[in-house]
Amino acid sequence: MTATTPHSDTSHKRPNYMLIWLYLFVLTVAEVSLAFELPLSRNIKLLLLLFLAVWKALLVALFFMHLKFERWRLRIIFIIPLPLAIILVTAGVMEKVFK
Amino acid sequence: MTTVAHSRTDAHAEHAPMSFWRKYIFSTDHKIIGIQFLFVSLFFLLVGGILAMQIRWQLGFPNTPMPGGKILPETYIASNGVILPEYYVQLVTMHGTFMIFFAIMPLLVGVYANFLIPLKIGAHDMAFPRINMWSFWLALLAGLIMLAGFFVPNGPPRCGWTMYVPCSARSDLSGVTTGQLLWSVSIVVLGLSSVMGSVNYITTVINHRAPGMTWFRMPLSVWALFITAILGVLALPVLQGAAIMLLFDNVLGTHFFDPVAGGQALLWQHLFWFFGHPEVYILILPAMGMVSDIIANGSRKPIFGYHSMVFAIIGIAFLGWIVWGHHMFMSGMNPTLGSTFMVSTLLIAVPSAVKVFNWMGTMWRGNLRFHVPMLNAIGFVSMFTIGGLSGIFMAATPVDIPLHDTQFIVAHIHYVLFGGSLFALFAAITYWYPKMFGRMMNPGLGKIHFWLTFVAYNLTFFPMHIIGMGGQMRRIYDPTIYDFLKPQQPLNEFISYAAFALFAIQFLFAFNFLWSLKFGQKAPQNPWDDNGMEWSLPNPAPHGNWERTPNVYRGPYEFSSPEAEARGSDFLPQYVKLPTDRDPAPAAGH
Amino acid sequence: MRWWLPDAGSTFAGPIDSLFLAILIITGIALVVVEVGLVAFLIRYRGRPGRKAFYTHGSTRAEVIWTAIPAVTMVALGLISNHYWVLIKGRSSVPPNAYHLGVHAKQFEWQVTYPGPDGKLGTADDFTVRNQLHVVVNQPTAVELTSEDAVHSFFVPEWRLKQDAVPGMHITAWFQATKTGQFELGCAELCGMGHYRMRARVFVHTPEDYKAWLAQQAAGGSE
Amino acid sequence: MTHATQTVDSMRPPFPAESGAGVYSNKLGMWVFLASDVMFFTALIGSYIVLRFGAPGEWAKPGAVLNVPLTAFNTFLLICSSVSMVKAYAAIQDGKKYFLRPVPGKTLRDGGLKFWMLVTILCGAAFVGVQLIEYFKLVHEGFTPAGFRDGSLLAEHAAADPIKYGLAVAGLYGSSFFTMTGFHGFHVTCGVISMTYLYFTKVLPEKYSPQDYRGIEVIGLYWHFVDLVWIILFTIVYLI
Ligand code: HEA
Ligand code: HEA
Ligand code: CUA
Ligand SMILES: [Cu+2]
Repeated sequence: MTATTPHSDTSHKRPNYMLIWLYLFVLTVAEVSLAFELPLSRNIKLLLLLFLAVWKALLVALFFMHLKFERWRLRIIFIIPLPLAIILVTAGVMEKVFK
Repeated sequence: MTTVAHSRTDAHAEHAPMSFWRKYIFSTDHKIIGIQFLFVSLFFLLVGGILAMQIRWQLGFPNTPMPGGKILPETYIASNGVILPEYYVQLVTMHGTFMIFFAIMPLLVGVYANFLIPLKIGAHDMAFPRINMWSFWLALLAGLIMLAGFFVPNGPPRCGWTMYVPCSARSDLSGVTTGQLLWSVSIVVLGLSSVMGSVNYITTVINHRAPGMTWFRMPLSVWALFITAILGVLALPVLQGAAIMLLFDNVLGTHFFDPVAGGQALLWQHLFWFFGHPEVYILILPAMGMVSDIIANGSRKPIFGYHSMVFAIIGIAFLGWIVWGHHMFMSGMNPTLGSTFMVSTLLIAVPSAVKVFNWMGTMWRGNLRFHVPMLNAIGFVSMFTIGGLSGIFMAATPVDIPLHDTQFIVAHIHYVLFGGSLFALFAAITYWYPKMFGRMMNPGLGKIHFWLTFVAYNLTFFPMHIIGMGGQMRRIYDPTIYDFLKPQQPLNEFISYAAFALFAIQFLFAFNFLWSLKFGQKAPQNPWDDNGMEWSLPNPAPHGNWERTPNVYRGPYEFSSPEAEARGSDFLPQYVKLPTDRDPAPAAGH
Repeated sequence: MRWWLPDAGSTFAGPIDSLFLAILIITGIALVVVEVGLVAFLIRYRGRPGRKAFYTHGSTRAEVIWTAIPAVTMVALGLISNHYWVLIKGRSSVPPNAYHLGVHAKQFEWQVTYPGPDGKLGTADDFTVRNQLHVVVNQPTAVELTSEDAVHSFFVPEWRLKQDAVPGMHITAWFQATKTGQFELGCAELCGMGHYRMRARVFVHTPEDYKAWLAQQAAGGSE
Repeated sequence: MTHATQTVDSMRPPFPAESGAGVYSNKLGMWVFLASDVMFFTALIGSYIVLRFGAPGEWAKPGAVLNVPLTAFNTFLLICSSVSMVKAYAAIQDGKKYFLRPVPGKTLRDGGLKFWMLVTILCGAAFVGVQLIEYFKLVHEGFTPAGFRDGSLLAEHAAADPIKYGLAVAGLYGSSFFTMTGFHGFHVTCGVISMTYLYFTKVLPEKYSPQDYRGIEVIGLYWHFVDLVWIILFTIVYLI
């Protein structure tokens, strides 16, 4: 097989970056108005906000950092710390959340 | 996997002569950087040892003037020469800090990851030589900042190397101001240095293996150093973050760890140990890897169960992330969490058992050569086992109740860190000394040093188990104020004598090390009849290592194989091309 | 000079000491296997002229054995330990009939608050004594641990009891003393330069003696 | 001694095809560093989460203390700089080294590497500037890393409406707010400085080409990561 050069990721169709930007913009507006304007219960707001934040973060990671077009060997590097972060935070909040 | 490394072959072959400064001081050669790390961290080992001697003086002979103590300033020592309680706690704190962060960690990772990884995988240098140089200079800077703690008003911090809050977050509780800040800053700088180093090691191992050096042809030392680098990259930033919060609590008046304002004392412990336990595996995995290489060499046999050794390293590293709570069983942490941490901790015995028994399997039916590295490696196996087994006591939560924060823990620490890491280092230093300096260390002196150390070390640290069972707490200035500890004082005194002897014996090693630099016997090209790639080079190896990227033809442990016998020797280096060998595919295959 | 854990002084000592012994035996076996094996190998397989090493890359069967045995042992040990752990430290392990004392740790002293004649903490007849812990033998006792400043640790070796006192937290630790007499309470967590002298006397009384002491305290006016 | 080495130089591909992960070293190294940076922010953000869960009182209501519209604008700036960064990356892939170039039949001109990098740097610098303004205003109003400053405007408001301003946990609020956003700002600053350096040493002299634009890709990864962290921070610090 041929060796990889940065070229190889131009072999996929380049995503429409401006469209992603529009997404990010709209989602940010949605977040702010969700937080301030919508009369929802706090927990639902919290979940929705987190969902939107993760969505935005994924857009950046997948398209701007072109993780969507990388091989798993590279993706895994970025993924490994995430469970560790979750473990740490879970243990930290155990005290208060689960008696 | 068919991944075959293709190494970068930038203009490495031709190197113009360089000025002394570029060559030895601001060098980007991984070997020189390794040697720089070696000298600096041996210096800090000496500092840690000197602090330990003062600890032992105080524990063995409380309220007795310390010989030579009068030269210390009066913030440390009473006018009659007796160590002050403040100073004792500072001694313990800085002993732990220096030994862990500035002696053993740089010795194992700074020295040997730097020195061995490129040599053993057939690379010309690290992936990022300049960053590598920075990593060294930052480590040195961090060490000097830490050392400066002794020279500021009130001296270094007084809250143990674990720096528990709120003691460390409030100067009115610890009585220390500047020293505490220096500790935090130093740790942040050190973390930066470690991350830079580890990024380098990881990238180098992944990208710069010579053709034919497949993943499962890598020596276990490289595997261990690689996994260690992963631990470093993920663990040290957490400590950095925690140290920064501690620093801010001290200087900006933040309240992370201030219970009055809603901060949490346990938060620090979680963060510290979330880093801390992976850290202790950073301190043992490279030792295990290098010992594996040396034991295979000394036994003239392939390592027993190479693949399971690799998976054991990975297993230990993985489990290492989910056990940190075993340092916090008594901390008031949720007991259910304690149960979880107990089980995961106990499970670490399983990959460790694989390692220990596979080392024994390697020696089984071998043809043992007792050269100095081999002796120290065997010392490592036998002593690490004791340290690991004492860990089982503390891992069982109910048994940890009487043992936590007693000298039993101190015994455990030293069995794994001195008996483990430091013996492995004695082995590694002797083993790769010819590669570093082109000369051999004196084997006679080395053997004497090994045996004396082995005896004195056990006499020093084994009795600590017993006084720990008797209930003697850690970090106490004067055990004799407790009635129940008074009967143990003779044993404390005995330990101190043994410790003084142990310290004195280390000068044999220091002498051997320094003397051999100039007067050691000139090393033959492959002094230990080893298989590693590094021995295809002259001693010491030139900048850039190989003129042309070498090829790798087989695994690292082909001792006593039929092919080797056919050549009339009992080893078959990785770089030797037999008529039956095909050249590996040069470019990367994915 | 003792070569073992201190004399048992509470109901916890039984299970903890047996567990300690059990682990000592397990690890002792492992230790003997390893160390004796090592020495034997060193002698038997020492290099001699003409000796040849046996070329092998390992044995899956052997490795499975020495992976499985420790795994099973450790899981069993974990289950047994957890049983006692929950009994000793579990959040719901404090017996309902426990006698509650308040212990407030402070650089570098222990302030013990007694419930006074009414037997209840937090009432007007409570009184506080510095560095003296008086308890009743065979009576489940719970100490409500708090801390003023740093992290301290409540440690009575004979009772096999240790529990950190953490500022900002309220932790309950319980025990049942089985032996009357005088003991010592030490601080086991580094809490500053005076950590070593953060020591209190422990008196385990018979119920009658305790009543007498209480009465005497009440008469002498609470501190 | 047989060295048994063989040169492979003749077969070396023209551009940094390094083996292993199948990516060149600088990029791999940057990814590993980013993983480590994730752990750094885990320590800070994780502490914030743990402290907030365990807080002895209610956190301040969103927008009570912090100026959300200003920060929303800042978020917008950072998103813009992220997209301009990726446009710069696309531009150099296509060999557009220039600043701006007219496109026949269109009024908008086509941006090249120099243009998009400049936009990125300016947006990044503006972000830092706005953040500094935010900090100064907050400190002026009385919100500091230690909580509400005594006698300040915010302290008065908080005394009047302790729930809205989260008076009970103001100390924690200040601590975690300034530490998290401060270290994020520090990351942005580092990014701006290195991009400016690259701009003058590599971009303007047209050192990058469609054959080798490693520097742009690697700094881009860093930059997008910083943006990603901000997305998380903006949500959990300002909006929740
Ligand atoms: C190199 C460093 C190193 C290593 C490798 C280890 C390894 C282990 N450690 Fe240790 N530990 C420290 C360094 C290290 N530790 C330090 C510095 C502290 C103190 C920190 C402080 O507070 O200052 C500490 C503290 C510490 C504690 C906290 C005690 C307390 O404060 O109350 C505990 C508790 O569980 C523990 C457990 C273990 C275990 C289970 C292992 C296991 O990994 C060991 C596994 C190995 C074996 C078990 C031996 C080999 C196996 C066999 C021969 C097979 C047969 C065995 C069985 C069937 C059991 N350690
Ligand atoms: C790798 C780690 C390491 C090493 C090697 C040592 C080595 C020693 N330690 Fe240390 N120790 C710790 C890590 C280590 N320690 C830690 C982490 C703690 C906990 C700290 C805390 O509680 O916060 C601790 C705590 C600790 C205590 C407990 C204090 C207390 O709780 O009150 C004691 C008490 O005896 C002690 C003693 C010793 C002794 C006598 C040595 C001797 O082995 C020292 C022998 C001397 C040397 C090893 C130096 C030799 C070097 C040279 C001669 C230089 C060579 C130079 C060239 C070749 C150029 N240590
Ligand atoms: Cu209180 Cu140590
Ligand atoms: Cu641990």
